Amino acid sequence: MSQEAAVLTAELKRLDDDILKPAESFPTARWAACITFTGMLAGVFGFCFLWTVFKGIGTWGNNNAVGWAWDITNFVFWIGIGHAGTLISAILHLLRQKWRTSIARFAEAMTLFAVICAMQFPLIHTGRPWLAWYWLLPLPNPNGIWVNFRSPLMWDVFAVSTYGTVSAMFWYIGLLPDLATLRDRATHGIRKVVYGILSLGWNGSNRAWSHYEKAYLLFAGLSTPLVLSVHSVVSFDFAVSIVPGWHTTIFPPYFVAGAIFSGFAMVATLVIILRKMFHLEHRITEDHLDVMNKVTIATSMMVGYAYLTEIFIAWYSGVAYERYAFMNRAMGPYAWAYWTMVTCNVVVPQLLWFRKIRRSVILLYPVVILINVGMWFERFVIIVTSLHRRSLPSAWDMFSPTWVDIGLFVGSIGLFLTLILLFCRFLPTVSVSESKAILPGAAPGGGHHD
Amino acid sequence: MSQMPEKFRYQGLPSREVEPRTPPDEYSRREAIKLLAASVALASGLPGCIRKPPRTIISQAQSPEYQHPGMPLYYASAWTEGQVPYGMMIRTVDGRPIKIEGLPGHPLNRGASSAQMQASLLSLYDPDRLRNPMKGKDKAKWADADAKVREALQGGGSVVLITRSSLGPSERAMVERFLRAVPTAKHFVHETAHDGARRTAWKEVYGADGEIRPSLSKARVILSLDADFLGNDGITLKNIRDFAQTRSVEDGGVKSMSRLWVAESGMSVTGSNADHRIPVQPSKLAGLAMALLETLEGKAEAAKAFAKSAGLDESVVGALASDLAASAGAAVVLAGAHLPAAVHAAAALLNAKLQASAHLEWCASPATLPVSDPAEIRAALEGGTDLLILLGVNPVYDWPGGGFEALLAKARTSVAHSLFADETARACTWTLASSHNLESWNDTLPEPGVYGLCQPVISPLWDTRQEAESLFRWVKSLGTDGELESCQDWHDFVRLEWKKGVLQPASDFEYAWESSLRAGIAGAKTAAAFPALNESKARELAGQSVAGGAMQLVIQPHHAVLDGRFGGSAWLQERPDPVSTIVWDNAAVLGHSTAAKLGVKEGDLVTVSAGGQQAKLPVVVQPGVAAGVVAVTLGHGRSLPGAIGDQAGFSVAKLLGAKGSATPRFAGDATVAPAGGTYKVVRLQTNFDMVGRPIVIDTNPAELAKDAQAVQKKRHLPGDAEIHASFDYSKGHKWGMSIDLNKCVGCNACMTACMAENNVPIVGKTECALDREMHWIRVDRYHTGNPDNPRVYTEPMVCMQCDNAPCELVCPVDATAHSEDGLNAQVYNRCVGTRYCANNCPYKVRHFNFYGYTGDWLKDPVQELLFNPRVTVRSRGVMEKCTFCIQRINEVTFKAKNEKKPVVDGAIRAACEQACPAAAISLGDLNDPASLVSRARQSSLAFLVLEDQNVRPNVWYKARVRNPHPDVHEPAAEGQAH
Amino acid sequence: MTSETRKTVGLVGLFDDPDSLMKAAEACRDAGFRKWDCHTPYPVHGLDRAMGMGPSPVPYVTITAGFIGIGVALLMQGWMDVIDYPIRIGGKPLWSWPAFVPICFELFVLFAAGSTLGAVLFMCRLGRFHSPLHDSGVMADITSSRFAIVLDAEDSKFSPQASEELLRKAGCTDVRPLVENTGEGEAH
Amino acid sequence: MFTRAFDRRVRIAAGVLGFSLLVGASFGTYALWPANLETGYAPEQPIEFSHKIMAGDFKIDCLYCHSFAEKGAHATLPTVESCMGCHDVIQPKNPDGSLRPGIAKLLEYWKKKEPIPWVKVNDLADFVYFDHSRHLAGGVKCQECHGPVETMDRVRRQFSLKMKFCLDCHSQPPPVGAPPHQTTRAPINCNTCHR
Repeated sequence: MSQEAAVLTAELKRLDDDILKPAESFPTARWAACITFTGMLAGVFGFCFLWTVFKGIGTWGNNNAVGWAWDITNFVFWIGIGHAGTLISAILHLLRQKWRTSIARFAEAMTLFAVICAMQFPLIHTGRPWLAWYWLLPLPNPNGIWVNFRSPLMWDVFAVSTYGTVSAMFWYIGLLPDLATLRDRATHGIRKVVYGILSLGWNGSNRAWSHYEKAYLLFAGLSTPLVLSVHSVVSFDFAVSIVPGWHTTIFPPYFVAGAIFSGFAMVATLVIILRKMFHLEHRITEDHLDVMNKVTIATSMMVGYAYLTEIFIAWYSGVAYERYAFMNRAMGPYAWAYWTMVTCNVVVPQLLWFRKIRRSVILLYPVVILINVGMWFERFVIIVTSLHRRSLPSAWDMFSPTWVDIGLFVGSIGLFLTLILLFCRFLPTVSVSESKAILPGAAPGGGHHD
Repeated sequence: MSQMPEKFRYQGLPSREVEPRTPPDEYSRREAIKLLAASVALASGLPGCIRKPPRTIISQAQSPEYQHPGMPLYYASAWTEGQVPYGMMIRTVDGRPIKIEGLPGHPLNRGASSAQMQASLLSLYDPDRLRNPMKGKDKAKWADADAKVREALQGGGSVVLITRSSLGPSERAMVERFLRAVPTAKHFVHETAHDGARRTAWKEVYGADGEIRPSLSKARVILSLDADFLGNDGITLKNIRDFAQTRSVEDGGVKSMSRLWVAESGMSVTGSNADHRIPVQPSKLAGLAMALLETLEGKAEAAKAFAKSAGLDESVVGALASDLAASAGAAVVLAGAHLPAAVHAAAALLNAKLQASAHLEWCASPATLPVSDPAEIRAALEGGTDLLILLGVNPVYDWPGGGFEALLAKARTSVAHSLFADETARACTWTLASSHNLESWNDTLPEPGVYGLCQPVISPLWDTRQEAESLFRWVKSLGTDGELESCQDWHDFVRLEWKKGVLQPASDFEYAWESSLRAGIAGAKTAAAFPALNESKARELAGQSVAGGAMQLVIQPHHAVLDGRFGGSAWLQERPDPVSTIVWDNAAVLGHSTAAKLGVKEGDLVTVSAGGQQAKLPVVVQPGVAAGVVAVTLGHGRSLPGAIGDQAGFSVAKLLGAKGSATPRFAGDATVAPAGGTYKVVRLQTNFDMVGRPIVIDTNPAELAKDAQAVQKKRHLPGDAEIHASFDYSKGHKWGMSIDLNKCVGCNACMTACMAENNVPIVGKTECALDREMHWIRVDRYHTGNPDNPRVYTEPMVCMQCDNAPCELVCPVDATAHSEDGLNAQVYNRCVGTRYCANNCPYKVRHFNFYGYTGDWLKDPVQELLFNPRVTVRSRGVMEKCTFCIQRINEVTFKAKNEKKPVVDGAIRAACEQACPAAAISLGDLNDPASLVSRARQSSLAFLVLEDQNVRPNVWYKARVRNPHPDVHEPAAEGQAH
Repeated sequence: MTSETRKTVGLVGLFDDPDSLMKAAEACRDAGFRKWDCHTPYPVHGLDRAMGMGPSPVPYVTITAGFIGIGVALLMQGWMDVIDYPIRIGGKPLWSWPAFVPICFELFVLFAAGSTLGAVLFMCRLGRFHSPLHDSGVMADITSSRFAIVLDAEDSKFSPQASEELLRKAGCTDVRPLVENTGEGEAH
Repeated sequence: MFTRAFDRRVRIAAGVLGFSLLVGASFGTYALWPANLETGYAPEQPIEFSHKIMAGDFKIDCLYCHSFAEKGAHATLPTVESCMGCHDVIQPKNPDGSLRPGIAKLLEYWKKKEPIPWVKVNDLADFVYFDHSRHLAGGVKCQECHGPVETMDRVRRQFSLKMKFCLDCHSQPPPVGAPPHQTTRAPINCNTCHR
């Protein structure tokens, strides 16, 4: 065995050990404590969900003027979070950004869980979720009535369910080789059987790799327009309506940029903890954070540009309703929310121009947390400030949340984190096969490939 | 029609046809259970056995005459609202009354109805009604109560009978017989929201007892001195109709339009409709009137001089004086019932000078009895009485100055006849359960010589008896009144009275009686000449000085619950105040400057004191209230047996005692002081500013004279660009509505009518505070101009049934969609509740059932009888909105189609339209060029609300035309083209 | 476990680096083998060419399914909203094709992605859990760190000695017989 | 571990699972499909009244008893009084001379002046406002919705009476002579039936 080959073999084995260790070892006390806490939060979500089902939407702060509030805010927030995952795994794959490998798997998982969280809100926001399954889908029914395909909500139904399904398939396809590795490393019978079944008998055959690679590329190719479409469709919920402050053509790109922005912030938020918790600092390095933060600052600038454009267009259009809607955002009773949004999404991210902050976990952390906060407020501002003072001034009113609103939001964070923790515990958080492929010497021809 | 109400006895729930509508929620619950059952059944191998639980149809054993299952029967009847006798027409279905309309042939309301009239239906089915006589807290028998009363009456001890003032002719006759049969008995009349002070003043200046009723339909100049004749002073339904007639502007014809001048203390419905409004303290009204009189008498500068000294707008007062001077014979002055005699005397002088008697009717036999002086009642009770009978009065709650309990305790036996176990009923030894107006025989005296007949439309739901029936039985049981022997019951007595009275000329009494039952009205108006004014007496009275300090108190009956008698009515409590839009409460209403001076803001608690009495109230800051005036309303702060209306608001009864009986509802020397603490007062509308949007267009004669198309030029028409063809609605029917803003006075009667017709749920104060009220029609109010004396616009808002309905586009499940006749349908059983439609509705006329409001409200099966069986009762999680009364449209169009006849304009009337006293609303076919609504659309005054949104609404508004005096410099009219 | 239940089904040659694998693969390709394969822990760039494989046909499946998705979406929306129950919505024409675009796109992606997954599962012959690689004890190496060439005994060019010789000549130092457990009993 | 036998087992398990899900779902859908759930419902009635005898053999017109069908929304059941209109005179007896049980029960109800609690067979949800008079005036035969009642000894629900059932008829092409703007046989507007 050549020296080079020996190094490669050792590296490959070490990589397996590193990445798969959390999935193979007994849960740590820290993990157990974390999941207990997040599980309780998820329980809060479940409780508030049931409370709403049994009592009604009246338990929320929504009213006749503000028909949507935290419910749809949370929906858009979570859908937005999900988008970074697809972006990292799909778009960066198409762009052959190798650094994505370290975070792609995790980001994809995050997408899936964020979509799961997001889907809860349209479901519960009617107060009668049991109606959704057979009325919101165009299924044959004894009433002979179908659905309204002109409604952006119907587009949402298709977009979000397609997004969830495709993300899950993409994620699973990516997992296959790693599941096979887990299977072959498993010592315990049950683990071997479970991972064996999940890996579907993957054996590393190059004929399979050939199809697999092509399919992966196709998935990336499909997911890229999909991710753009999903947030565009979500933005149509607003843009297609005639509510001043919603009815704007810049919403699709603005929402997509915002989604990527918030998603990257969320990836950073979680990855910083994850790499520490599971000792993956040398797999997910400062270099990765650095690159991600560059994307973050770029999208922050886009979002800031969108804010300015909105205001400019509102003024330039000469439409009194639009002008008022934006004046009201910045100077009305919810101005605090607007300025929180601007500060968190445009001002704070400017810190990321500094390389030191981009690469320092400690300095970076508050920034990404504030971005998460800001992006939640962005949706709140768009939804609530537009609705509370609509076209007819006699019907203006205010919104304030109730404990159920708060419980559902905080609880959904718990649900999300619980799913993340379970994922970290049972599945490889970094793609093993992809990481192997980019090891030095892993490519034929002495590692000198394109 | 029949005099045998037994035939129409409510017979349980005899068939599916009369089964109250189960809320659709039942179904979802049922579906859920079904699914649950399904899983069990699948497991146990019994699929196919899952059905809805069986329901039965119970046909009747015998069919009642006239009654077709599920089809309405109408009965004419009568009802006295506070002080005013109106006629009503009651729709019953399968033996239960489900809707009240105004009686079309009635001289006073002519088919229009008030909120109170509508809401009286709710109290019929009120689960908190007294259901049987009570002795103390125990259930008692009528026989025992009657025996007890007879014993006391025969005992020869002192007997005091206190009744309300609105007794009908037969009831008055019965009281007289009672007094004859019981020589020791004394009769008193107790009311708080009465016009006693005014009637006394009239008696003095005209030398005759009677009342003056405005008859405004031909008046050109109307001056109101704090008289809310469009709100709650007098026969408002008639006044509104007459006034609306004077405001009717058909294209360009503004010459005959009246001009309304209002000098008032608070901000009233009348003030909201004024062409010029002079905020003034009540104490200055007599002076103002006298100054105007002096001007008319030739002292040209008197009015302006007075205005200057009183701090009023000189130009407005000067213009008023010249307007009056120029309009002799066409002008009329009205003064508020609460004002001191000086104002009434001055008004009488002005009217005499203006030759206003053409616009005033002298009514020699008023509909109500004169009110007793509380001091006299106190004197009669203070020594202790053997028997105290209280018929339909509630002095424990509303005794001026309070403290009736002590007087009541002095009576050996006290008997209260009441619909509810109210404050007084609970304090009496015997409480007798009254029957509802809809379960009673009675008559009224709407006009001299004209009698209204009230008949029961349902047998008493509970073991109750109407008050007059009790009085009849007690008198009859004494055996001293021979004539009563021929009468079995009160019904026979009413017949007897009519036989002797109004129907006496009829040859065939039975026929005449049946006809009267059918018409609800009998007799002919006997006109009386307007009595001559005793000028010297009037001048003497008018010269009396009215004490007036820095803070003056005005107490008015509440717009909805009046003096408190409707306090338990949820429909009325949730009906917003027509000026401030407050619900479920009353308040100390202050103007901006007064509130600023006192350092209080809306919601702060203040103590209002006058004459040693005080009451604690929250502040409401209302633009337009005169500086130095605090306006409060009666009727709140009650202690009621049910949850609804109990402890809502604050009682001001104590303040009524402040000034004795002369002017109990006005005090010139009040004080208002912050009391510390706050209280949540809920307004349904919180913003009154139009922020420059095309919501209301107004104009004035001058503008129209310059350009007849002035309104059309102010419209914000959307651009013509259409990227696709619209549906063709030009064939068949196309329903539309017109609302004439120039006629609408903003009385809110339509809101209650709509609730009654469409099973609209009430939500309660807490939910109102969260902006979750459910009114399908609301009356928006906007203020422009000076916040201390704003111009007010009222604008009824219903679903606009837009051709390009934005709500429809966004509903994912097609729960709201357009019909071929241009209606925006809302299908409750399809609605999943995304609320997207409401978000997208520019008019915010969609309302979401955040809770199961109707279900939560139901406590007793009897309440279900209230529901209109033609309209689905909505459940939780469902969006609802105005449907243009689709049930009424379908009823008429189906019938027309069955009979292959065309639909006539006017055959379909929406509930709001039918109630509207101003006839401002019209529902009709836009494809019928002759229909009212088509003509309204073609009018040069027609516009659409938020027209620039291009949603193509089908509710055509006619612009508000103000008629300012040319001498007064007016700010520009609203809605200038931008 | 008896030897009767073990059957030699081919040869497996193991390598420690992709370059050697590549060379061996080229040799096998040139030797005209048909039933053979390489097994690697990660996709090795250029191996397809080395093995003489054509491009994967998966994209054709994807694009076909995608267009079927668009067709289904259009037919579904058109039939439901225009033909079966034409409901007037918001003054928009019944055939509001611009409003139907988002769902067409979504169904394009859904159908394309679903069929791609299906095609991968089918073409990669996934869902077969047994493998002689397990029985030969080399699977763990392959999914972890080593590279393998497997020559199937059923190939016409296969002969145990000559093929082993071919692999060794191509640089393989670790050539083993590929065995398969044929017994009903559970191995290990 | 991963032998051919393992494969077989996994495949059998997956097959069984998939098959039972498929069968369960189709069976459940069929059984719970409201149209299937509703039709064929023929509950026992308080009196064994036979439409076959009345409407079939004696050819009594439906409207003779369900007299409001032409006039109003509800077809209504006859009152006991109207049953007695005939059965006061016509009182068929058993061979042993006793009254037939149905007649005996009817007389009992009449004696007590009590209504008969018929069990509803053709039932609509409360949010559906069906108008009999409109359909009769439009030339719809009773049997089109109620089935051949004249052949039924005990009334059976023939059709689902679900919205699809209504639409199948309403959305047919308009009859000859209908106004040109009428696009269907009867309106398919939501608010024709829901309000």
